Amino acid sequence: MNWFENGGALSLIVFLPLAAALVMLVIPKAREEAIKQLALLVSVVTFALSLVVAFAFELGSSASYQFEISAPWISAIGSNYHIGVDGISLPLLVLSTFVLVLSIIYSWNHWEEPRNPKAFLALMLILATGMNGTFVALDLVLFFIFFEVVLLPMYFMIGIWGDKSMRKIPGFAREIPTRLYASLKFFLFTLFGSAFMLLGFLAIYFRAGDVAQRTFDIPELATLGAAGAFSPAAWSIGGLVFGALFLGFAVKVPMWPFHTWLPDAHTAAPTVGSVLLAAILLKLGSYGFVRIALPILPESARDWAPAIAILSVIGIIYGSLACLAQTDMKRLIAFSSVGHMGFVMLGISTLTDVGINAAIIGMVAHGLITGLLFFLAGSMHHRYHTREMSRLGGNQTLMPKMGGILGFTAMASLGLPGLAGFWGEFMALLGAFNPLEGLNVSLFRTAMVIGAIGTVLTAGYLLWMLQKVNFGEPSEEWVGHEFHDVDRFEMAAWVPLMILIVIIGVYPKLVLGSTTDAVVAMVDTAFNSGPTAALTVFGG
Amino acid sequence: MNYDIDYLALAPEIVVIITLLGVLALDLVLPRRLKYFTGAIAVVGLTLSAIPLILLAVGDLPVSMFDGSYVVDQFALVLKGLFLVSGYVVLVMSVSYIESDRYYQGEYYFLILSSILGSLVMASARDLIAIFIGLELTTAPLFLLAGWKKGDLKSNEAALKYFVLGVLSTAILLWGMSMLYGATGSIQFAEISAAVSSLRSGDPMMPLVVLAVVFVMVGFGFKVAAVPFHFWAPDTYEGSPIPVTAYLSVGSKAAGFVGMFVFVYLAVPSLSSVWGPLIWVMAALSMTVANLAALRQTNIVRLLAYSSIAQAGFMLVPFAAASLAGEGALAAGLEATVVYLVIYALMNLGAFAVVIVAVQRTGSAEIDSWAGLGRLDGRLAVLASVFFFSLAGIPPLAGWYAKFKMFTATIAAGGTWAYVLAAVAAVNAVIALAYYAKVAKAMWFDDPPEGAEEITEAPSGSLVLVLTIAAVVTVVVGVLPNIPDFFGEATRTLLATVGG
Amino acid sequence: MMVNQFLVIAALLFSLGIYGLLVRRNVVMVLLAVELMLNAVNINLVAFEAWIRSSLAVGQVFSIFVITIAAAEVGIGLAIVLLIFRNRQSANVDDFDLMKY
Amino acid sequence: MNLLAQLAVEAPHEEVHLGDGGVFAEWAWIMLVLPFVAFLLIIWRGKHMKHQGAEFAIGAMAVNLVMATVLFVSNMLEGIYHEGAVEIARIGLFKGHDLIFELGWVVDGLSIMMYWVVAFVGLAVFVYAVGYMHGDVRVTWFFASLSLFAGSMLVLVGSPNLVQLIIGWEGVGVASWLLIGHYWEQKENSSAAIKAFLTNKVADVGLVIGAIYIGLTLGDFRFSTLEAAAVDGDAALAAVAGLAGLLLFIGAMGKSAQFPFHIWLPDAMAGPTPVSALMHAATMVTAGIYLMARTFPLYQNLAGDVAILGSLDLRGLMVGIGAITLFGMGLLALVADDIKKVLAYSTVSQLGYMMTAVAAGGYTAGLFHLFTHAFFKALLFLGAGSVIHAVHSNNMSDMGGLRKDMPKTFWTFIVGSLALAGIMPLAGFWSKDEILATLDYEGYQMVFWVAVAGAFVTAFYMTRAVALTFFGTYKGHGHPHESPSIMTTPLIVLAIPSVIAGFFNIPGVKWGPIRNFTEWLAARTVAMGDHHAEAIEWNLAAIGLAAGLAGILIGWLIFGRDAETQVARDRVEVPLLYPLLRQKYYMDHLALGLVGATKGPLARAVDWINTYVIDGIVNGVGAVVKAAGTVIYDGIDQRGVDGIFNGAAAASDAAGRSLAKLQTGRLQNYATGFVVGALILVVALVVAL
Amino acid sequence: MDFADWLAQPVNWVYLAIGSAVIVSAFKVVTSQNVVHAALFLVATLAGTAGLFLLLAAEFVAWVLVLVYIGAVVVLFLFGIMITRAPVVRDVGLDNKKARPLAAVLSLGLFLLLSYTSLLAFGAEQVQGVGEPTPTAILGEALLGRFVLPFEIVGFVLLAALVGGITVARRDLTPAEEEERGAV
Repeated sequence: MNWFENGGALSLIVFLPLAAALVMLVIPKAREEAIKQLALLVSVVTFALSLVVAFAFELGSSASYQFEISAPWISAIGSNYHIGVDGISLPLLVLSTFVLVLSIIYSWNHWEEPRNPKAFLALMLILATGMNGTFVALDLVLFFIFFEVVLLPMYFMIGIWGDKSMRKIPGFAREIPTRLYASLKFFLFTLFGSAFMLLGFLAIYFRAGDVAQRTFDIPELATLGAAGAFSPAAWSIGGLVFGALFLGFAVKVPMWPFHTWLPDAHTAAPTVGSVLLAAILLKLGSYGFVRIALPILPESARDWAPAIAILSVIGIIYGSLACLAQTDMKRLIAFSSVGHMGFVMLGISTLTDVGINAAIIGMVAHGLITGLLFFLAGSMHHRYHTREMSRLGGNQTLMPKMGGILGFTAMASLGLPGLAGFWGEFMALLGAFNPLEGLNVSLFRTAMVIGAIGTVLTAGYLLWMLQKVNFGEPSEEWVGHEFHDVDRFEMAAWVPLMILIVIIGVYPKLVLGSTTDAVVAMVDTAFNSGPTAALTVFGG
Repeated sequence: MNYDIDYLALAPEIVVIITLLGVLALDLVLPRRLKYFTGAIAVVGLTLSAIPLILLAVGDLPVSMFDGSYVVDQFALVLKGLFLVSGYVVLVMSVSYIESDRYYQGEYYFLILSSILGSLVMASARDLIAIFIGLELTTAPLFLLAGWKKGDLKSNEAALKYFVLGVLSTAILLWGMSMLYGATGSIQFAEISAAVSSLRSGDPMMPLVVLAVVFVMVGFGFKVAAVPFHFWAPDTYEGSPIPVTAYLSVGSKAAGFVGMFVFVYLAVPSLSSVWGPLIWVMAALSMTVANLAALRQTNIVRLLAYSSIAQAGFMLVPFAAASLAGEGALAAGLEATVVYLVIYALMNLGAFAVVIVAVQRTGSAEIDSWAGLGRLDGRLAVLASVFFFSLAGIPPLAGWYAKFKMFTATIAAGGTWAYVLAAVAAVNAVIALAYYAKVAKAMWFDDPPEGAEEITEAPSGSLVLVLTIAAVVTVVVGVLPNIPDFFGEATRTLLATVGG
Repeated sequence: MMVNQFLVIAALLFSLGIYGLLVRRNVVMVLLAVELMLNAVNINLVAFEAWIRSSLAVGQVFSIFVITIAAAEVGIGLAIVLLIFRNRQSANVDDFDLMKY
Repeated sequence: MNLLAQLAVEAPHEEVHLGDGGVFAEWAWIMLVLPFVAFLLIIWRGKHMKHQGAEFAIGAMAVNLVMATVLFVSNMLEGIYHEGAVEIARIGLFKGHDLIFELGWVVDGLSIMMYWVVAFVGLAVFVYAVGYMHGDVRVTWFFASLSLFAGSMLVLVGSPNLVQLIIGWEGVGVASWLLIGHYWEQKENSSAAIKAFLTNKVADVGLVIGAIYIGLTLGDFRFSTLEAAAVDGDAALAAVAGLAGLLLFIGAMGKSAQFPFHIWLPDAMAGPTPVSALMHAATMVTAGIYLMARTFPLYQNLAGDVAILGSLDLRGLMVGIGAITLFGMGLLALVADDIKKVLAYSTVSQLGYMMTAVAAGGYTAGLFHLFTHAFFKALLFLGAGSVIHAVHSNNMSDMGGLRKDMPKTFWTFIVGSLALAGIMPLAGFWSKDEILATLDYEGYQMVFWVAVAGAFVTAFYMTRAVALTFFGTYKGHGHPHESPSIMTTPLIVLAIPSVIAGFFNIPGVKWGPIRNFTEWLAARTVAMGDHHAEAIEWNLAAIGLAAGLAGILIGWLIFGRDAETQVARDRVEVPLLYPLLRQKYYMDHLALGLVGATKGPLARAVDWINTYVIDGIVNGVGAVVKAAGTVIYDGIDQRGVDGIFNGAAAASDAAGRSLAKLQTGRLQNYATGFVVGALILVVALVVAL
Repeated sequence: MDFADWLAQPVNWVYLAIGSAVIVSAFKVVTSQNVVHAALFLVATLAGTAGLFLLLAAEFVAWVLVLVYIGAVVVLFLFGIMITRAPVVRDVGLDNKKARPLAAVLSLGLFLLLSYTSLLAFGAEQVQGVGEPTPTAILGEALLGRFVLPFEIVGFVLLAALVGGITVARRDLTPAEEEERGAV
C-alpha cells in the first residue's frame, strides 16, 4: 500500500470526483438513476477514503505532512504537484468529503428548475475536486488552481439553478434576475481577490531566493518565512504582499467589508449550492490564512493582525445587526455567516495556538451548522415556495420535525455550549484575551468583549427568526395545504450533521486532537513564541 | 560576399510557396464544384511544411543567411510553428464557411497562405527590409480578405478601415525605419544595435532615434491592435468573414508581436528606456480601454475583437515589465509573452470556431441569439464555455497559465512600475471576466427563444476537428503547463544567438 | 548639399500626407495623401544613401522595395474602393460608419 | 515556575478529613447523563407511551434521586469529596503547558446538596406535571424539555470547571426558553421566552469573559485550581480577581434575576406552572447563587475587598444589589394580581436574600436558604398551579374562598406560606435567621434592617395571596375541584421538608450521627472561611420572627377580614408608591433607555411608556437593535458597502460606454486618434529622454 | 558654412527650384478641390521627387519612380477617380471642413517634430558624391544577392495584391446571370 500513503490516497480523493464528472458526461441524460448512483458512489468512496486517511493519520506527528507526494509539475517555475495533509487540513478535508455525500443524498429528490441532474451533479463533483484539492495542496500554484477551480461550478450552479426573481440594482436601469446578479458578483469578487493573491504568491516566489532557490513549495516557504526572509524589515513590500494575500483570502472568507457578495450568492444559490458554499467554500479563505499567509509572512501578519481583528469584530457585530433587518430567511442565514466567520478570523488574528485552533474548529462547526441551516431553508422554500419569514409562521405546527431540526440548528448556530458552534466562539475569545506577545493586548481584549456581545446579538436574531418562522399560528394562506414533513432523504442528509454537531460539541477533541500539535508547531515556528515561562497576567 | 542559401532552412517557406502557387494554378483548372479541393491542398501543404520545421528543430541551429539578416533559430521555429498551426486551424475552419457562402475559394486560400508566408518570413527576418516586406506580405492579403464578403456592406467597410489605417501605419513605420537607417547607417539589427548602444542621453541623435523607435513600434502596435492603434480592430473584426477575423486576431497579431520582439530585442535593446515606457502605456491602455469597452458589446465577434485587444494588452505586460528590469529580465518577458501568445492562439481560435458554428446555425452574431444554447446544444455550449473562460484565465483552463506567466514575469521584473502594471492587469482580469461571463450567461442562464428545438446534428467535420483539438489542448495545457513552457523556453534563443 | 535639406522636404511631404489623410473625404484622395507619405520616406532613404554611401546601396534598395510595396498598396486600395463604390455608390469615407461603438 | 507545577508539589488544602464517596461518587456522572438519555428516549419513543414519555423523565429523575440520596446521606455522616473528569480537548503547549478542557463531575458537599435538591424537587414536579399537563398540547415535548432542563442544571452543578459550568448554564437557558415558550402559538409567550434567554445571555457575557480571565490567568479552568489559588492568595489571580469577580457576579445576576436583571423573571411565568416551580425552586435561578458559592473562596479571599467605586468594594456592591432585590422585588409582589407573579417576585426577593448572604460572606447561610427555599417555593408554585388548574385563571381576582373546595392544596399552601414568611419552626425561619445573623456578624447593619423589612413584606404579601385565594368568596366561573392525587401527592411530599428542613442547621444542635448542614457544605477542597454561629442568637431570631408575624397580622387585617379585594387594594394604594409598584419601578422602561420620558408631562409620558410596555423589554431593546440593524443593513450595507461594488460596476459600465463612444465608426477619427496617440508618445518620450 | 556659402553652390539652386516645386505641388495634392488636379499635382510631386533623386545620385531609383509611379500608379488613380467621381449623386465638398483645424495643427506639429529631430541629428552633414550616380549594377547585385529573399517575397506581395485585387474588384454575377452564362 505504498502508493496509498505516498500521495495516492489524497490524489484519489481529489481527482476521483473529477473523473466521475467526466464519466458522467457520456451517460445519457435520460439515465438519471445511473447518474445519481454514480455520483453517490463516488462521493461515498471519496468520503471513505478520507476516513481511511483520517484513521491512518499519525496523530502523534500531526505537525508534519503525511500521505505526502511531491512530483515535478511545472518545471519552468519549479512548481510541484505537492500534496499532503497535516493536522490542520485533515478535519477540513474530511468535512469537505462528508458534506459532499450529504449534498448528493439531499439532491436525490430535490431539484431546482431547470432540473438537469446530470449537469448539476457533474458540477458538484468538479466542485469537490476543487475543494478537496485546496485543502491538500502544498504548492502555491497548485493551491491557486484548486482555489479557482471551485469558481466555475459554483458560478453555474447559482446562475442556472438559482433564484429566478428579479432585482433592481442601484446604478443600473433595468431589473435583472437575482441569480445573474449574484452569480456574477460572486465570480467577480472572488476573482478580484485571487488576482491579487496570485500577485502576492509571485512576489513571495521571487523573494525566496536566487533562480535556483525560488520555490512555490508551501512548507519550504514557511521555513523561509520563519527565518525572516519575507519580513518587512528586510523586504520593503512584505506588508503589501500580505495585503495582497489578505485581499484574496478575505474576499473568500468573507471578511467585512468584502462580504457583500455573500448574502447575494447564498440567497440566490440553489440549496445544495448554498450548503457547499457555506460549508466548504468560505473555509478556503480562512484556511488560506492559516496555511499560507501566517506561516510564510509571520512578521507582516503581526502588523496586520490588529486590522484583521478589528475587521473581524466589525464583521461580528455588523453581520448580526444586518441579520436583524432581514425578512428573507435564507438571506438571514447568509448574513449570519459574516458574523460567524468573524469569530474564525478573530481567532486567526490573535496569532496564538488557541486562536488558530479556535478558527479551525470554528470552521468545521460553521460548516456543519450553517450547511444544515441552508438545507433547512432550502427544504422549507421547497414546500412553502417563499422564504419570507412573515409568511412562514407556525412552521412548527405544520411540520414539527422540520421545526424541531431548525430549532436545534439555530441553537447550534448561536453557539450554544455543548454543541459544535460553542468552541469556535469561546476559544476565539480565549485567544483574543492573550494575543501573541507584542500585539496590543487592550485592543484584542476590547475585541474579545465586543465579540462576546456579538454572541448576544447572534442569539437575538436566531431566536427572533425562530419566533417568526417556527412559532405562532400558521398563516391563513396555508389552510388546506398538506405539507410533507421531513422526508427520508432529508433525514439521511441531516441526521449525520446533527449527530456530528453534538459530538463535536461534547467532544471537541475530535477536531482539536488533530489540529493542536500542528497549530502549535506552526505558531512556534512562525512566531517563535515557544513555551513561555510566565503566565500573562491581567493588564500585562 | 557569400549569399548562399540553405534550402533546408528555407524549406518551410518553400513548401508554403509551392502550395500557394499550386492552389492558384489548381483553381484555374478545377470546375466550380471541385474548388473546395484547393482548400484540401492548402491544408495538406501546411501540414507538409511542418515536416522541415521538425527536421530543422532537431538539426543544427541556428542557421544564418544573408549576412545574418535571415536567421532560423529556435525562436523562429517556435513562432513559425505557431503561424503554421494557427494558419492550419484557420484553413480548416474556413473550409465549411467559405464553401457555404460561395466565396472565391482558390483565391481565398491563396491569400491566406500568402499571409502565412509573410509571417514565416517575419519570424526569421533580422533586418529592416526583410521584416518590412514580411510584414507587408502578412498584411496586404488581409486587407483584401477582410472585404471578402463582397456583398456585405460591413465587410466592405471592414476592408476599407483596415486598409487605410494599415497604410497609415506602414507609412509611419517606414519613416521610423528610414530614420533608423539614417541614424545608424545600417538596416541590419545587430549593426543597428551596436550603433544605438553607444548613444547616450543628450546626444543630438537621440531624439531622432527615439522618434524612429516609437514610429516603428507604432507600426507593430497597429498589427497587434494595441491601444491607441487599435481603432480598426473592432470594426474590421466585426465586418470580416469570421475565419479571417480569427486569423487577424491570432496569426496577424502574432506576427505583430514577432516584429516587436525581434525589433526591440535585437535592434534596439539598449533603448529600453524608450520602448519600455511605450509598451507600458500601450499595455495599460489596451487592457483598460478594451476591457471597459467590451462590457458594452452585444455582438459576439465585436466582443471578441475588444477581447483580443485586451489580450494583446496582457501580452504586452511582461514585455513592458521586462524592459524596466534591464537585460536579465528580457528573456523572462519574452518567454512569458510567447507562452501567452501560444495559449491565446489556441483558445481564441477555439472561440472563433464556436462562433462560426453558432453563426451558421442562428445566422446572427448577437449575444442574445445565443440564449439558451446550453439547453439547445449542450456540447457546443460546453466548448464555448471552455474557450471563453479560458480567455478569462480561469483555472484549470489553459488561459490561467498565460496570465500566470504574465504575472510571473512582471513580478520578477520588480519595481514600482512593474507592480503597478501588475495591479492594473489584475483589475483588468476581473473586468474581463464580466464580459466573458456575459456570453456564458446567455448560453446557460437565459431561456432559449420560444419554439427553439434541441440541436442534434453535428457541425461539419472540419469544425468538429478544430473544436476538439482546441478544447483538448486548452484543457491539457491548463493542467500540464510544461508544454507551452517548452516552447517559451525555446524562444529564449532569440536573445542568446544575436548579441545576447 | 546637406542631408537635412532633403529631410525637411520629406518631413513636409509626410506631414502634408497626414493632413490629407485626415481631411479628405474621398477615398481616392486619401490614397493620394498616403502616396505622399510613402514618397517622403523614399526621399529619406535616398538622401541617407547619398550621405552614407553603403557598399550595397541599401538605401536605394530599400526605396525600391518601398516603391513596389506602394504600388501594390495602391492596387489593393483601388480594388477596395471599387468594391465599396459598387455597393454604396459613394467613395466618401465618412459615409462608412455602419460599425461603431 | 508555573502554577500547575506548584499545585503538584503542595499538599491539598484539606482541613477536614473527606471520604471518597465510594462507588456512588465514582458513578455520579450517571446523574448528569441520565436526563439527557431520557430526553432522547422521550423524543424517540415518547409519543407511543401511555403518558407520552413522562415515564422516561420520571424514571431518570427517580434513579437520580436514589443516587443523590445515597450521596446525600453519606455526606451527612461523613464529608465526601470526589472529582472525575474526561478530557475533551487539549490545546498543546499553551503558554508552556497544555490548556485542557474537561467534562467531569464533582462530588462534594455543595454539589451533593444541589444534586439532591434538583432530583427531589424535580421528581416532585415531574410527577405533578403528569397530572397538570394531562390533555395539554405537546406533552411529550414538554417532558423532554423538562428533562433537558433538569439535566442541564445537573451538568451545571456537577461541573468541576468553569467551561462545563458554562455549558450547563447555557443549557439551562435554552431549556428555559423552550419551556417558557411552551405555548408558542401566542406571540407574547414566545416573546417572553426570548426575553428570558436574551436577558440571561447579556449577563452571560460577564460569565464568559470572567471565566476567560480566570481560566487564562490560572492556565486552568478547574474550580479546584481556582479555590487553591484564591486561598493561597496567588498574585496573578489577585491581579484579576476584582474584575473577574465582578464579571462572574454579572453572570450570576442574570441567572438569579438580581436587580436589574430581574426583568425576565416575571414574564417567564408564561410557561406552564410546573416549569415555574422547577425554575424557581431548584433549577435556573439558583444557578447564580450556586456560582457564587462555588467560587466563594475567590470572593472571600481576594475579590471581595477590591474597590469598585470609591469606598464601595465588590462585596458591598453585591450585598447592596442583593438588598435592593430582596426588598424592592418583595414590594412588587405586593401589588401583583397574578398569583404566579406574586410568587415570582417572591422568588426574586428570596434570591436577593441568598445573594446578600453569600456576598456578605455567609456561604452556608445563603445556601441554607437556597436549600429550604427550594422546597417551600416549589410547594407554593405547585399549589398555585393546582389552584390555577381548578379555576382556569391566574388572577387572584378570579379566585377566593377556595379553602373548602381544595383542602389539600389549601393546607399545603399554608405550610409553604408560613415557611416562606419565616415563621418558627418552619424551614424558612431557620434559614432566614441565619442570613440575618450573618448580616449582623459581618457588620452590614443597614442591610440587616432591610432584610428584616423584607421579612415583613414577605409575610405581608403571602398573607395577601392566601387571603385573596383561599378566603373570602369565590369570584371565578364554574366550580373548582380539588386536583387529582397525582398532583396533591407531590404537594404533600414537598410540605414535609418545608417543615423539617430547617432543623438540620440549628446552631448548636446536632441530631445523632447526622452532621449539620454547615458541615455538609464544608466538604470542599478548601475551607470556605465563613462564620458560623455557635448558638442561636435569639435576639436576632426574635426580630425576624416579629417582622414575619407583623406582616401576617397586618396583612390579615387588611385582606383577611374584608374579602372585597378591590376595597382592600384601595387601602394600601398609597399615592406615588402604588403606581410605582404597579409599573414595576419603571424598570422595563429604564431598560428601554427611555429615562427621558419623565421630563415631559407625566400623563403623556406614562401613556407613551405604556404603549411600549406591551411587548416588554426584549421587543423594546430589540426594536432599537433591530432599528440599528435596519440602518446598518439598508443604509450602510446595501447603500454603502454593497454600493461600492454596484457603483464600481456601474462606473465600469459607464466608462465602457463612453470609451466605446470613441469608436465612432468614422475612419478619419480613427486615423486622428492614431496620429495623436503616436505624437503624444513620441513627444513624451523625446522630452523625457 | 553659412547661408551665403550654401547659396553659392549652384546645385543648391537646382535643389531650391525642384524642392519648391515639390512642396507646392504636394500642397496642392492635399488641398486642391478638384480631384483630377489633385492627381496631376501628385504627378508633379513625384516628378520633382525623381529630380531630387537625381540630385542625390540615385539615378536608377529616380527612373523607377517615374516609371512605376507616373507611368502606372497615377494612371491607376485616374482610373479610380473616373470610376468613382463621375456618378457622384450629391454635390459635396472634397474636404471634411470640420476636420481641417485639427488636421492642420497635427500635421504642423508633426512637421515640426520630424524636422526638429532630423535637423538636430544630422546638422550640417553633407551628402557625398553628388554627380556620381550609384552604378545600377550594384543595385542589381544587391537585389539579387543580399536582398534576394525580400525581392522574391515582394513579388508575392504584388501577386497577392493582383489576385486579391481582381477578385475583390470584379463584379460578381448574380445567380441568375450565372445560370445564363452556364447555359451558354
